[in-house]
Amino acid sequence: MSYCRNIPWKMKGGFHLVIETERIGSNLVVTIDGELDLETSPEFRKVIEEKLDSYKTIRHLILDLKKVHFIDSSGLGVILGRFKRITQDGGRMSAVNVSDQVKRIFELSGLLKIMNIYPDRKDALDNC
Amino acid sequence: MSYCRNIPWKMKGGFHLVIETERIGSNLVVTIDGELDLETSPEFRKVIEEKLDSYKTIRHLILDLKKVHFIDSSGLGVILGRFKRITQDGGRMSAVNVSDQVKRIFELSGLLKIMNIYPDRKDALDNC
Amino acid sequence: MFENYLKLEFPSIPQNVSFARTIVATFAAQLEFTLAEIEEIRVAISEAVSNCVIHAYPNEVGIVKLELRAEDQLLTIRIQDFGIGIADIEQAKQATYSTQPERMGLGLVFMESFMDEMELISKPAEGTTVVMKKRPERGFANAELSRSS
Amino acid sequence: MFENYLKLEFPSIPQNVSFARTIVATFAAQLEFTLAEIEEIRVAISEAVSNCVIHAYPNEVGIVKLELRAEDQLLTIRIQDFGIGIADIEQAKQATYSTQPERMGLGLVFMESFMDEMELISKPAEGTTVVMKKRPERGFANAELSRSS
Ligand SMILES: Nc1ncnc2c1ncn2[C@@H]1O[C@H](COP(=O)(O)OP(=O)(O)O)[C@@H](O)[C@H]1O
Ligand SMILES: Nc1ncnc2c1ncn2[C@@H]1O[C@H](COP(=O)(O)OP(=O)(O)O)[C@@H](O)[C@H]1O
Repeated sequence: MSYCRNIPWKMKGGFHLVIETERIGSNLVVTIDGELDLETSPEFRKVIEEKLDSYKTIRHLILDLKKVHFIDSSGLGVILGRFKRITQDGGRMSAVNVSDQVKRIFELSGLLKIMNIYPDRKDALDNC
Repeated sequence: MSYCRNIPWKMKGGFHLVIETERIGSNLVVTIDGELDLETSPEFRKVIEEKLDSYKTIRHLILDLKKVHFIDSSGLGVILGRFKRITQDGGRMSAVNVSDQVKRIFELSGLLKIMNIYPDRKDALDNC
Repeated sequence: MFENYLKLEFPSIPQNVSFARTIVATFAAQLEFTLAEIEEIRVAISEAVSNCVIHAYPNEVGIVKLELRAEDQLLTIRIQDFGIGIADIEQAKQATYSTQPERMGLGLVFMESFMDEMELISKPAEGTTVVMKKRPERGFANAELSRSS
Repeated sequence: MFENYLKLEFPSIPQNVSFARTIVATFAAQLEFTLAEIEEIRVAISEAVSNCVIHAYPNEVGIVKLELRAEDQLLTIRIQDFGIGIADIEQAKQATYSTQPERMGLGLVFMESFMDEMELISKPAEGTTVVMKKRPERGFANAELSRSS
């Protein structure tokens, strides 16, 4: 099992987003801490895209949303974009620790129907 | 040792202040939770004045400021006013759990020189 | 009757989206909204201000005006820009419709879902105004229950 | 260069004092202020807005305008009312001077102590404007240190 970890990454400007990525075998676990909106989403996309570009063996993207205090359609757009990429390559995407508020946003957008939701990280990894 | 306790009291409007009073012998301990400013100070004054009016035996006023997240000159004015009343009647006033920020405000106003500051409630009561 | 208002003006830059959310949430907290309702308001504001940044002023930084009003049981939010405007409002409101390929076309849908009322007024080359209203669901009655012993 | 601004307008009612504090603190957090510095700014704003409520409009509710500007390392705050104004500014600035017997006359003293600069402009029957400035003490250099691996 290979392992790699990012040092927290900090947005310039008003509000902060910290993204940590962790590679566990063919899984990429992305932990997001902060608010996913128009300001922070471009960096969220960039971090995931870079990881997917550099580790070609990744088949399963797991988003840990425990510390996502806010998400709107800009954040959702980035999640849906990553969902498309990973599933086109034959992989899968899951989300864990999804709050009621985030779940509602996923539901309204239809994402809840196509993405796997697990209570926690262990459940998601067990289902790989 | 007689004992009396107020149910937390809630401001209408935007921001909240919770004041609890506790009578311990001839001491009145007032615990303040919230921000002491132009909006909340009148009620802060009212609660203390009512207690001092109804319990004539009170000689020592102890303000527990542990949960005072903010104070400005309006809040300070009410504290100074109560200080004047209790000392005129021959009593004393102390403050406990004073944060650095509040201490600085007390210092700039000169209140730090005339009022007793103790680390905690027990210390203040021991010095009665 | 309880009444308050707040008028704001700021430039259409991305960092002001979270800013507007925070201000509106603080203002809305004056009314008896639940935390879940405040979250809904935050999403609606975020979408409306994001639209000013992305769509109203795609190539420049423009002015966004935000007006908040609390009248008794009602929160009214008015967001105005002086940008490119919308030619076909019915089309814009459709789910998944977006003039930007990367976007999902869900902003206006979220605004309608999360607020009690939403009105969109726009004129090409003049700008867009969104008016949204929301009442605390459990009403304002609780505000009169001042707990004291 | 980092630059942002926020213009606000609200009625001179007591509950807007805490409100103004929260908004200014959120705005100031864009610069590299320490928590202690943010606390100082909160006190200064609280005093300035309280003065509008108590002194500028003693018998009515009037309009308060608040303008915040962040330019590189500098936060500028401008608070304006259209109230009764101040006849003798030097006298008003003196510690313990107050036209209200219940008050301590420390508001302007706190504003001067907690901000780097304070300017008071006033004309009787026209209103008062306070301009305050503050820089983060440790400077803006840290903001460029984007930590990434
Ligand atoms: N303030 C605005 N100014 C100009 N056009 C707008 C504005 N708000 C929305 N629109 C138009 O309406 C469309 C749909 O908006 P919306 O539902 O928020 O989705 P999205 O932001 O994902 O495009 C946008 O793509 C844009 O063409
Ligand atoms: N915005 C204002 N409009 C009119 N008068 C003001 C204003 N601000 C301050 N003053 C005058 O200056 C005096 C001193 O103000 P300050 O130092 O804040 O103390 P305080 O609020 O305790 O009186 C006030 O008593 C008032 O007469």
